Amino acid sequence: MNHVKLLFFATLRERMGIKTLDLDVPADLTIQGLKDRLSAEYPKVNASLKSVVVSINREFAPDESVIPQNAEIGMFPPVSGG
Amino acid sequence: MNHVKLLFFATLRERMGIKTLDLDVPADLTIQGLKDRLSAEYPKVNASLKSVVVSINREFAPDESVIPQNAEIGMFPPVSGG
Amino acid sequence: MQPSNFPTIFSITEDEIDLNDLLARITLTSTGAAAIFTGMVRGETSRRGSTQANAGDEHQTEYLEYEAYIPMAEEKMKQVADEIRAKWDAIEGIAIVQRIGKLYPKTPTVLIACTAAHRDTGVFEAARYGIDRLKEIVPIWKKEVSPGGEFWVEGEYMPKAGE
Amino acid sequence: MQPSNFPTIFSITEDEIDLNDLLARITLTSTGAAAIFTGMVRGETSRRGSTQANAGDEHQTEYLEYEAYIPMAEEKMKQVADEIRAKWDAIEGIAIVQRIGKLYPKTPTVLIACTAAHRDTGVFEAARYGIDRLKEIVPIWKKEVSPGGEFWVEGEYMPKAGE
Repeated sequence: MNHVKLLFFATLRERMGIKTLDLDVPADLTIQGLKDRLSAEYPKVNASLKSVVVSINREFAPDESVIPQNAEIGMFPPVSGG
Repeated sequence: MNHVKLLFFATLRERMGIKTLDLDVPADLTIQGLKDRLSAEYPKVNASLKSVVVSINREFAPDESVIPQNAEIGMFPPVSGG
Repeated sequence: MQPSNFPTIFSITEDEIDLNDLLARITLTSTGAAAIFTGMVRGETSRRGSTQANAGDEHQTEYLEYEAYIPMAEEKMKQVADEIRAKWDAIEGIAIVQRIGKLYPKTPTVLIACTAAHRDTGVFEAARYGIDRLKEIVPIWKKEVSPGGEFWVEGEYMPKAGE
Repeated sequence: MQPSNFPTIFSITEDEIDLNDLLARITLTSTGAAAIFTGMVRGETSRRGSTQANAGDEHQTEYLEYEAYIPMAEEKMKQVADEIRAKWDAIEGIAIVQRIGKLYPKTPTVLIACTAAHRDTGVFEAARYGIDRLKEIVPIWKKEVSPGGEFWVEGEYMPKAGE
Protein backbone atom coordinates (compact mmCIF):
# COMPACT_ATOMS: atom_id res chain seq x y z
CA MET A 1 0.00 0.00 0.00
CA ASN A 2 1.06 3.57 -0.72
CA HIS A 3 0.38 6.51 1.49
CA VAL A 4 -1.02 9.57 -0.31
CA LYS A 5 -2.17 12.98 0.85
CA LEU A 6 -5.08 14.59 -1.00
CA LEU A 7 -5.52 18.39 -1.02
CA PHE A 8 -8.88 19.83 -2.08
CA PHE A 9 -9.44 23.37 -3.30
CA ALA A 10 -12.35 25.66 -4.21
CA THR A 11 -15.54 23.71 -5.09
CA LEU A 12 -13.84 20.39 -4.35
CA ARG A 13 -12.94 21.54 -0.86
CA GLU A 14 -16.44 22.87 -0.24
CA ARG A 15 -18.17 19.73 -1.53
CA MET A 16 -15.83 17.43 0.39
CA GLY A 17 -16.19 19.57 3.50
CA ILE A 18 -12.48 18.98 4.21
CA LYS A 19 -9.22 20.47 3.01
CA THR A 20 -7.06 17.35 3.15
CA LEU A 21 -7.47 13.59 3.26
CA ASP A 22 -4.81 10.99 4.06
CA LEU A 23 -5.33 7.64 2.32
CA ASP A 24 -3.59 4.30 1.92
CA VAL A 25 -4.01 3.07 -1.65
CA PRO A 26 -2.79 0.08 -3.69
CA ALA A 27 0.67 0.63 -5.18
CA ASP A 28 -0.69 0.45 -8.74
CA LEU A 29 -3.64 2.81 -8.26
CA THR A 30 -4.09 5.41 -11.02
CA ILE A 31 -5.68 8.85 -10.80
CA GLN A 32 -8.73 7.34 -12.51
CA GLY A 33 -8.86 4.66 -9.82
CA LEU A 34 -8.60 7.33 -7.12
CA LYS A 35 -11.44 9.30 -8.71
CA ASP A 36 -13.60 6.15 -8.79
CA ARG A 37 -12.92 5.50 -5.12
CA LEU A 38 -13.76 9.10 -4.13
CA SER A 39 -16.91 8.94 -6.23
CA ALA A 40 -18.05 5.83 -4.41
CA GLU A 41 -17.12 6.96 -0.91
CA TYR A 42 -18.05 10.67 -1.28
CA PRO A 43 -20.94 10.85 -3.75
CA LYS A 44 -21.43 14.54 -2.91
CA VAL A 45 -18.20 15.32 -4.82
CA ASN A 46 -19.40 13.69 -8.05
CA ALA A 47 -20.55 16.95 -9.66
CA SER A 48 -17.02 18.31 -9.29
CA LEU A 49 -15.19 15.21 -10.52
CA LYS A 50 -16.38 15.64 -14.12
CA SER A 51 -14.09 18.60 -14.74
CA VAL A 52 -11.57 18.12 -11.93
CA VAL A 53 -7.93 18.98 -12.50
CA VAL A 54 -5.47 16.71 -10.69
CA SER A 55 -1.85 17.30 -9.74
CA ILE A 56 0.70 14.82 -8.45
CA ASN A 57 3.50 16.45 -6.50
CA ARG A 58 2.48 19.84 -7.95
CA GLU A 59 2.55 18.78 -11.60
CA PHE A 60 -0.58 18.28 -13.67
CA ALA A 61 -1.33 14.57 -14.03
CA PRO A 62 -3.58 12.65 -16.45
CA ASP A 63 -6.05 9.97 -15.40
CA GLU A 64 -3.70 7.13 -16.33
CA SER A 65 -0.88 8.29 -14.03
CA VAL A 66 0.06 5.74 -11.37
CA ILE A 67 0.21 7.37 -7.96
CA PRO A 68 3.69 7.18 -6.38
CA GLN A 69 4.45 6.56 -2.72
CA ASN A 70 3.88 9.57 -0.42
CA ALA A 71 2.35 11.57 -3.27
CA GLU A 72 0.81 14.97 -2.65
CA ILE A 73 -2.29 15.01 -4.83
CA GLY A 74 -4.15 18.23 -5.57
CA MET A 75 -7.76 18.11 -6.77
CA PHE A 76 -9.44 21.29 -7.97
CA PRO A 77 -11.60 22.88 -10.66
CA PRO A 78 -10.04 24.65 -13.67
CA VAL A 79 -8.16 27.63 -12.29
CA SER A 80 -9.73 31.10 -12.18
CA GLY A 81 -7.02 33.37 -10.76
CA GLY A 82 -6.10 36.79 -11.96
CA MET B 1 2.79 94.41 -38.97
CA ASN B 2 1.90 91.43 -36.81
CA HIS B 3 3.31 90.81 -33.39
CA VAL B 4 4.54 87.23 -32.84
CA LYS B 5 6.23 85.49 -29.93
CA LEU B 6 8.81 82.82 -30.74
CA LEU B 7 9.58 80.04 -28.24
CA PHE B 8 12.77 78.00 -28.70
CA PHE B 9 13.38 74.55 -27.23
CA ALA B 10 16.21 72.04 -26.92
CA THR B 11 18.95 72.56 -29.54
CA LEU B 12 17.15 75.61 -30.96
CA ARG B 13 17.13 77.26 -27.55
CA GLU B 14 20.79 76.43 -26.96
CA ARG B 15 21.91 77.66 -30.41
CA MET B 16 19.84 80.84 -30.17
CA GLY B 17 21.03 81.40 -26.61
CA ILE B 18 17.54 82.65 -25.72
CA LYS B 19 14.23 81.02 -24.81
CA THR B 20 11.89 83.56 -26.41
CA LEU B 21 11.96 86.29 -29.01
CA ASP B 22 9.29 88.91 -29.67
CA LEU B 23 9.12 90.08 -33.28
CA ASP B 24 7.04 92.34 -35.48
CA VAL B 25 6.59 90.73 -38.88
CA PRO B 26 4.71 91.58 -42.10
CA ALA B 27 1.07 90.42 -42.00
CA ASP B 28 1.61 88.00 -44.88
CA LEU B 29 4.79 86.38 -43.56
CA THR B 30 4.88 82.57 -43.78
CA ILE B 31 6.79 80.13 -41.60
CA GLN B 32 9.27 79.77 -44.47
CA GLY B 33 9.73 83.54 -44.49
CA LEU B 34 10.27 83.51 -40.73
CA LYS B 35 12.89 80.76 -41.08
CA ASP B 36 14.67 82.78 -43.77
CA ARG B 37 14.73 85.84 -41.53
CA LEU B 38 16.08 83.86 -38.56
CA SER B 39 18.69 82.26 -40.78
CA ALA B 40 19.92 85.66 -41.93
CA GLU B 41 19.84 87.34 -38.52
CA TYR B 42 21.02 84.35 -36.43
CA PRO B 43 23.31 82.24 -38.65
CA LYS B 44 24.31 80.14 -35.61
CA VAL B 45 20.83 78.54 -35.70
CA ASN B 46 21.16 77.38 -39.32
CA ALA B 47 22.23 73.83 -38.43
CA SER B 48 18.98 73.40 -36.48
CA LEU B 49 16.67 74.94 -39.08
CA LYS B 50 17.11 72.04 -41.52
CA SER B 51 14.99 69.68 -39.42
CA VAL B 52 13.11 72.17 -37.27
CA VAL B 53 9.52 71.49 -36.28
CA VAL B 54 7.31 74.56 -36.06
CA SER B 55 4.05 75.11 -34.21
CA ILE B 56 1.62 78.01 -34.48
CA ASN B 57 -0.53 78.44 -31.40
CA ARG B 58 0.45 74.92 -30.26
CA GLU B 59 -0.49 73.15 -33.50
CA PHE B 60 2.07 71.80 -35.96
CA ALA B 61 2.37 74.15 -38.94
CA PRO B 62 3.89 73.67 -42.40
CA ASP B 63 6.26 76.13 -44.08
CA GLU B 64 3.51 77.71 -46.18
CA SER B 65 1.39 78.71 -43.16
CA VAL B 66 0.79 82.43 -42.87
CA ILE B 67 1.53 83.65 -39.36
CA PRO B 68 -1.54 85.18 -37.66
CA GLN B 69 -1.55 88.23 -35.41
CA ASN B 70 -0.24 87.58 -31.88
CA ALA B 71 0.82 84.06 -32.78
CA GLU B 72 2.77 81.90 -30.33
CA ILE B 73 5.32 80.12 -32.49
CA GLY B 74 7.26 77.12 -31.18
CA MET B 75 10.51 76.09 -32.88
CA PHE B 76 12.17 72.83 -31.88
CA PRO B 77 13.84 69.64 -33.12
CA PRO B 78 11.84 66.42 -33.64
CA VAL B 79 10.57 65.39 -30.21
CA SER B 80 12.42 62.84 -28.08
CA GLY B 81 10.31 62.43 -24.95
CA GLY B 82 9.47 59.21 -23.20
CA MET C 1 24.83 40.66 -17.90
CA GLN C 2 23.99 36.99 -17.52
CA PRO C 3 20.34 35.92 -17.53
CA SER C 4 20.98 34.41 -14.11
CA ASN C 5 21.28 37.95 -12.81
CA PHE C 6 17.88 38.89 -14.17
CA PRO C 7 15.38 39.34 -11.33
CA THR C 8 12.30 37.13 -11.24
CA ILE C 9 9.72 37.84 -8.56
CA PHE C 10 6.74 35.61 -7.93
CA SER C 11 4.51 36.03 -4.97
CA ILE C 12 1.15 35.00 -3.58
CA THR C 13 0.28 37.48 -0.89
CA GLU C 14 -2.50 38.91 1.22
CA ASP C 15 -0.83 42.32 1.13
CA GLU C 16 -1.54 45.25 -1.18
CA ILE C 17 0.22 45.05 -4.54
CA ASP C 18 2.78 47.88 -4.62
CA LEU C 19 3.48 48.67 -8.28
CA ASN C 20 6.20 51.22 -7.50
CA ASP C 21 8.12 48.73 -5.40
CA LEU C 22 7.74 45.83 -7.83
CA LEU C 23 8.78 47.96 -10.79
CA ALA C 24 11.89 49.15 -8.95
CA ARG C 25 12.83 45.55 -8.12
CA ILE C 26 12.79 44.47 -11.79
CA THR C 27 14.54 47.59 -13.14
CA LEU C 28 18.21 47.07 -13.99
CA THR C 29 20.75 49.66 -15.11
CA SER C 30 20.17 48.41 -18.66
CA THR C 31 16.37 48.64 -18.42
CA GLY C 32 14.52 51.27 -20.46
CA ALA C 33 10.97 49.89 -20.74
CA ALA C 34 8.38 48.06 -18.66
CA ALA C 35 4.98 46.65 -19.54
CA ILE C 36 2.74 45.97 -16.59
CA PHE C 37 -0.64 44.28 -16.51
CA THR C 38 -2.89 44.51 -13.49
CA GLY C 39 -6.32 43.02 -12.94
CA MET C 40 -8.82 44.48 -10.50
CA VAL C 41 -12.06 43.36 -8.87
CA ARG C 42 -14.98 44.64 -10.96
CA GLY C 43 -17.90 45.94 -8.91
CA GLU C 44 -20.17 45.82 -11.95
CA THR C 45 -19.63 42.73 -14.06
CA SER C 46 -21.08 41.48 -17.31
CA ARG C 47 -21.69 37.73 -17.44
CA ARG C 48 -18.47 35.88 -18.13
CA GLY C 49 -17.67 35.58 -21.82
CA SER C 50 -20.49 37.90 -22.78
CA THR C 51 -18.91 41.15 -23.90
CA GLN C 52 -22.11 42.17 -25.67
CA ALA C 53 -24.07 41.74 -22.46
CA ASN C 54 -27.27 43.72 -22.17
CA ALA C 55 -27.63 46.00 -19.20
CA GLY C 56 -29.93 43.37 -17.74
CA ASP C 57 -27.07 40.89 -17.68
CA GLU C 58 -24.98 43.05 -15.41
CA HIS C 59 -24.67 42.33 -11.77
CA GLN C 60 -23.02 43.76 -8.72
CA THR C 61 -20.10 42.17 -6.91
CA GLU C 62 -19.66 42.77 -3.21
CA TYR C 63 -16.25 41.12 -3.09
CA LEU C 64 -14.16 38.27 -4.46
CA GLU C 65 -12.51 35.72 -2.22
CA TYR C 66 -9.35 34.18 -3.63
CA GLU C 67 -7.61 31.00 -2.56
CA ALA C 68 -4.48 29.33 -3.91
CA TYR C 69 -2.64 26.04 -3.74
CA ILE C 70 0.32 28.11 -2.70
CA PRO C 71 3.39 25.89 -3.22
CA MET C 72 2.15 24.65 -6.58
CA ALA C 73 1.09 28.17 -7.60
CA GLU C 74 4.58 29.43 -6.86
CA GLU C 75 6.09 26.67 -9.00
CA LYS C 76 3.70 27.41 -11.85
CA MET C 77 4.43 31.14 -11.64
CA LYS C 78 8.11 30.30 -12.01
CA GLN C 79 7.19 28.15 -15.01
CA VAL C 80 5.29 31.06 -16.59
CA ALA C 81 8.38 33.24 -16.10
CA ASP C 82 10.58 30.56 -17.68
CA GLU C 83 8.21 30.31 -20.65
CA ILE C 84 8.33 34.09 -21.10
CA ARG C 85 12.14 34.09 -21.09
CA ALA C 86 12.20 31.22 -23.60
CA LYS C 87 9.92 33.15 -25.97
CA TRP C 88 11.34 36.69 -25.59
CA ASP C 89 15.04 36.65 -24.88
CA ALA C 90 15.25 40.43 -24.45
CA ILE C 91 13.20 40.30 -21.25
CA GLU C 92 15.22 41.40 -18.23
CA GLY C 93 13.03 41.38 -15.10
CA ILE C 94 9.73 39.61 -14.49
CA ALA C 95 7.28 40.04 -11.61
CA ILE C 96 4.21 37.85 -11.16
CA VAL C 97 2.06 38.59 -8.12
CA GLN C 98 -1.35 37.30 -7.10
CA ARG C 99 -3.12 38.79 -4.13
CA ILE C 100 -5.45 36.40 -2.29
CA GLY C 101 -8.07 36.70 0.43
CA LYS C 102 -11.19 38.87 0.42
CA LEU C 103 -10.82 41.63 -2.17
CA TYR C 104 -13.25 44.44 -2.85
CA PRO C 105 -14.10 46.28 -6.09
CA LYS C 106 -11.36 48.46 -7.62
CA THR C 107 -8.63 46.54 -5.77
CA PRO C 108 -5.72 45.26 -7.89
CA THR C 109 -5.64 41.47 -7.54
CA VAL C 110 -2.89 40.40 -9.91
CA LEU C 111 0.18 41.89 -11.55
CA ILE C 112 2.43 40.75 -14.39
CA ALA C 113 5.35 43.03 -15.21
CA CYS C 114 8.17 42.57 -17.70
CA THR C 115 11.14 44.84 -18.32
CA ALA C 116 13.60 45.14 -21.21
CA ALA C 117 16.07 47.63 -22.65
CA HIS C 118 13.57 48.88 -25.26
CA ARG C 119 9.82 48.76 -25.78
CA ASP C 120 10.00 47.00 -29.16
CA THR C 121 11.52 43.81 -27.76
CA GLY C 122 8.36 41.98 -26.72
CA VAL C 123 7.62 43.47 -23.29
CA PHE C 124 3.96 44.10 -24.14
CA GLU C 125 3.50 40.65 -25.67
CA ALA C 126 5.34 39.03 -22.75
CA ALA C 127 3.09 40.68 -20.16
CA ARG C 128 0.02 39.65 -22.14
CA TYR C 129 1.30 36.08 -22.41
CA GLY C 130 2.02 36.07 -18.68
CA ILE C 131 -1.53 36.93 -17.61
CA ASP C 132 -3.00 34.53 -20.17
CA ARG C 133 -0.85 31.66 -18.86
CA LEU C 134 -1.48 32.55 -15.22
CA LYS C 135 -5.18 32.16 -15.92
CA GLU C 136 -4.53 28.72 -17.46
CA ILE C 137 -2.06 26.94 -15.23
CA VAL C 138 -1.53 28.71 -11.89
CA PRO C 139 -3.76 27.05 -9.26
CA ILE C 140 -5.72 29.99 -7.87
CA TRP C 141 -9.50 30.26 -7.63
CA LYS C 142 -11.98 32.96 -6.79
CA LYS C 143 -15.45 32.96 -5.35
CA GLU C 144 -17.69 35.86 -6.18
CA VAL C 145 -19.95 37.18 -3.44
CA SER C 146 -22.80 39.40 -4.59
CA PRO C 147 -26.18 40.51 -3.21
CA GLY C 148 -27.75 37.59 -5.09
CA GLY C 149 -25.52 34.95 -3.50
CA GLU C 150 -22.09 33.49 -4.02
CA PHE C 151 -20.57 31.30 -6.69
CA TRP C 152 -17.17 29.98 -7.64
CA VAL C 153 -15.76 31.38 -10.85
CA GLU C 154 -14.38 28.44 -12.81
CA GLY C 155 -11.92 28.60 -15.64
CA GLU C 156 -12.16 26.54 -18.80
CA TYR C 157 -8.60 25.46 -19.44
CA MET C 158 -7.68 21.82 -18.75
CA PRO C 159 -3.86 21.71 -18.38
CA LYS C 160 -2.06 18.91 -20.12
CA ALA C 161 0.13 16.46 -18.22
CA GLY C 162 3.49 18.00 -17.43
CA GLU C 163 2.31 21.45 -18.50
CA MET D 1 -21.53 55.03 -17.85
CA GLN D 2 -20.98 57.84 -20.34
CA PRO D 3 -17.53 58.28 -21.87
CA SER D 4 -17.54 61.80 -20.45
CA ASN D 5 -17.23 60.21 -17.01
CA PHE D 6 -14.12 58.29 -18.02
CA PRO D 7 -11.04 59.73 -16.32
CA THR D 8 -8.23 61.11 -18.46
CA ILE D 9 -5.08 62.24 -16.68
CA PHE D 10 -2.24 64.01 -18.43
CA SER D 11 0.60 65.55 -16.60
CA ILE D 12 4.09 66.96 -17.08
CA THR D 13 5.72 66.95 -13.72
CA GLU D 14 9.01 67.16 -11.87
CA ASP D 15 7.67 64.80 -9.20
CA GLU D 16 8.12 61.04 -8.92
CA ILE D 17 5.68 59.00 -10.99
CA ASP D 18 3.43 57.16 -8.52
CA LEU D 19 2.03 54.12 -10.33
CA ASN D 20 -0.22 53.09 -7.44
CA ASP D 21 -1.87 56.48 -7.29
CA LEU D 22 -2.28 56.84 -11.06
CA LEU D 23 -3.74 53.34 -11.40
CA ALA D 24 -6.27 54.06 -8.63
CA ARG D 25 -7.30 57.29 -10.36
CA ILE D 26 -8.16 55.52 -13.65
CA THR D 27 -9.87 52.52 -12.03
CA LEU D 28 -13.67 52.62 -12.17
CA THR D 29 -16.16 50.23 -10.61
CA SER D 30 -16.48 48.61 -14.03
CA THR D 31 -12.70 48.26 -14.53
CA GLY D 32 -11.10 44.81 -14.53
CA ALA D 33 -7.85 45.28 -16.42
CA ALA D 34 -5.05 47.80 -16.83
CA ALA D 35 -2.06 47.89 -19.15
CA ILE D 36 0.70 50.23 -18.07
CA PHE D 37 3.85 51.19 -19.92
CA THR D 38 6.71 52.93 -18.18
CA GLY D 39 10.04 54.06 -19.59
CA MET D 40 13.12 54.49 -17.43
CA VAL D 41 16.52 56.12 -17.80
CA ARG D 42 19.03 53.50 -18.97
CA GLY D 43 22.41 53.74 -17.30
CA GLU D 44 23.96 51.54 -19.97
CA THR D 45 22.68 52.33 -23.45
CA SER D 46 23.30 50.85 -26.87
CA ARG D 47 23.49 53.36 -29.70
CA ARG D 48 20.08 54.51 -30.74
CA GLY D 49 18.39 52.20 -33.24
CA SER D 50 21.14 49.61 -32.92
CA THR D 51 19.68 46.66 -31.06
CA GLN D 52 22.51 44.42 -32.25
CA ALA D 53 25.09 46.79 -30.83
CA ASN D 54 28.42 45.31 -29.91
CA ALA D 55 29.62 45.72 -26.38
CA GLY D 56 31.97 48.40 -27.73
CA ASP D 57 28.97 50.49 -28.79
CA GLU D 58 27.62 50.69 -25.28
CA HIS D 59 28.05 53.78 -23.23
CA GLN D 60 27.24 55.01 -19.77
CA THR D 61 24.64 57.64 -19.01
CA GLU D 62 25.05 59.81 -15.96
CA TYR D 63 21.62 61.39 -16.28
CA LEU D 64 19.04 62.66 -18.76
CA GLU D 65 17.71 66.17 -18.62
CA TYR D 66 14.18 66.59 -19.97
CA GLU D 67 12.44 69.75 -21.05
CA ALA D 68 8.96 70.30 -22.46
CA TYR D 69 6.90 72.93 -24.22
CA ILE D 70 4.44 72.43 -21.41
CA PRO D 71 1.14 73.92 -22.64
CA MET D 72 1.51 72.38 -26.10
CA ALA D 73 2.65 69.06 -24.60
CA GLU D 74 -0.49 68.96 -22.45
CA GLU D 75 -2.66 69.61 -25.50
CA LYS D 76 -0.88 66.88 -27.47
CA MET D 77 -1.21 64.42 -24.58
CA LYS D 78 -4.94 65.09 -24.62
CA GLN D 79 -4.89 64.48 -28.39
CA VAL D 80 -3.12 61.13 -27.87
CA ALA D 81 -5.82 60.18 -25.34
CA ASP D 82 -8.54 61.21 -27.81
CA GLU D 83 -6.90 59.12 -30.54
CA ILE D 84 -6.78 56.11 -28.20
CA ARG D 85 -10.48 56.44 -27.36
CA ALA D 86 -11.33 56.77 -31.07
CA LYS D 87 -9.46 53.54 -31.86
CA TRP D 88 -10.45 51.40 -28.83
CA ASP D 89 -13.90 52.24 -27.57
CA ALA D 90 -13.66 49.86 -24.61
CA ILE D 91 -10.98 51.99 -22.94
CA GLU D 92 -12.20 53.47 -19.66
CA GLY D 93 -9.40 55.45 -18.02
CA ILE D 94 -6.20 56.86 -19.53
CA ALA D 95 -3.16 58.33 -17.78
CA ILE D 96 -0.28 59.94 -19.66
CA VAL D 97 2.53 61.32 -17.52
CA GLN D 98 5.97 62.65 -18.46
CA ARG D 99 8.44 63.47 -15.77
CA ILE D 100 10.89 66.27 -16.66
CA GLY D 101 14.06 67.69 -15.15
CA LYS D 102 17.27 65.87 -14.33
CA LEU D 103 16.59 62.13 -14.14
CA TYR D 104 19.07 59.43 -13.18
CA PRO D 105 19.36 55.79 -14.31
CA LYS D 106 16.58 53.41 -13.25
CA THR D 107 14.16 56.32 -12.71
CA PRO D 108 10.75 56.02 -14.43
CA THR D 109 10.41 58.97 -16.81
CA VAL D 110 7.12 58.34 -18.58
CA LEU D 111 3.91 56.41 -17.99
CA ILE D 112 1.01 55.48 -20.25
CA ALA D 113 -1.80 53.51 -18.60
CA CYS D 114 -5.13 52.37 -20.03
CA THR D 115 -7.95 50.58 -18.24
CA ALA D 116 -10.93 48.57 -19.48
CA ALA D 117 -13.42 46.03 -18.19
CA HIS D 118 -11.47 43.09 -19.67
CA ARG D 119 -7.94 42.51 -20.92
CA ASP D 120 -8.99 41.42 -24.43
CA THR D 121 -10.46 44.81 -25.35
CA GLY D 122 -7.32 46.55 -26.59
CA VAL D 123 -5.72 47.80 -23.36
CA PHE D 124 -2.30 46.45 -24.30
CA GLU D 125 -2.48 47.81 -27.84
CA ALA D 126 -3.79 51.15 -26.55
CA ALA D 127 -0.90 51.58 -24.12
CA ARG D 128 1.57 50.67 -26.87
CA TYR D 129 -0.05 53.15 -29.24
CA GLY D 130 0.05 55.81 -26.53
CA ILE D 131 3.80 55.61 -25.97
CA ASP D 132 4.47 55.44 -29.72
CA ARG D 133 2.42 58.58 -30.33
CA LEU D 134 3.89 60.42 -27.36
CA LYS D 135 7.31 59.88 -28.92
CA GLU D 136 6.03 61.33 -32.21
CA ILE D 137 3.94 64.38 -31.37
CA VAL D 138 4.31 65.47 -27.74
CA PRO D 139 6.90 68.29 -27.57
CA ILE D 140 9.37 66.97 -25.01
CA TRP D 141 13.14 66.63 -25.47
CA LYS D 142 15.95 65.05 -23.56
CA LYS D 143 19.64 65.74 -23.33
CA GLU D 144 21.89 62.89 -22.36
CA VAL D 145 24.80 63.64 -20.06
CA SER D 146 27.52 60.99 -19.93
CA PRO D 147 31.19 60.86 -18.94
CA GLY D 148 32.06 61.54 -22.60
CA GLY D 149 30.00 64.71 -22.86
CA GLU D 150 26.41 65.71 -23.46
CA PHE D 151 24.19 65.57 -26.49
CA TRP D 152 20.56 66.16 -27.34
CA VAL D 153 18.61 63.05 -28.27
CA GLU D 154 16.58 63.91 -31.35
CA GLY D 155 13.58 62.05 -32.65
CA GLU D 156 12.95 61.32 -36.30
CA TYR D 157 9.26 61.97 -36.72
CA MET D 158 8.18 65.12 -38.55
CA PRO D 159 4.56 65.81 -37.55
CA LYS D 160 2.16 66.77 -40.29
CA ALA D 161 0.22 70.03 -40.18
CA GLY D 162 -2.74 69.74 -37.84
CA GLU D 163 -1.51 66.42 -36.44
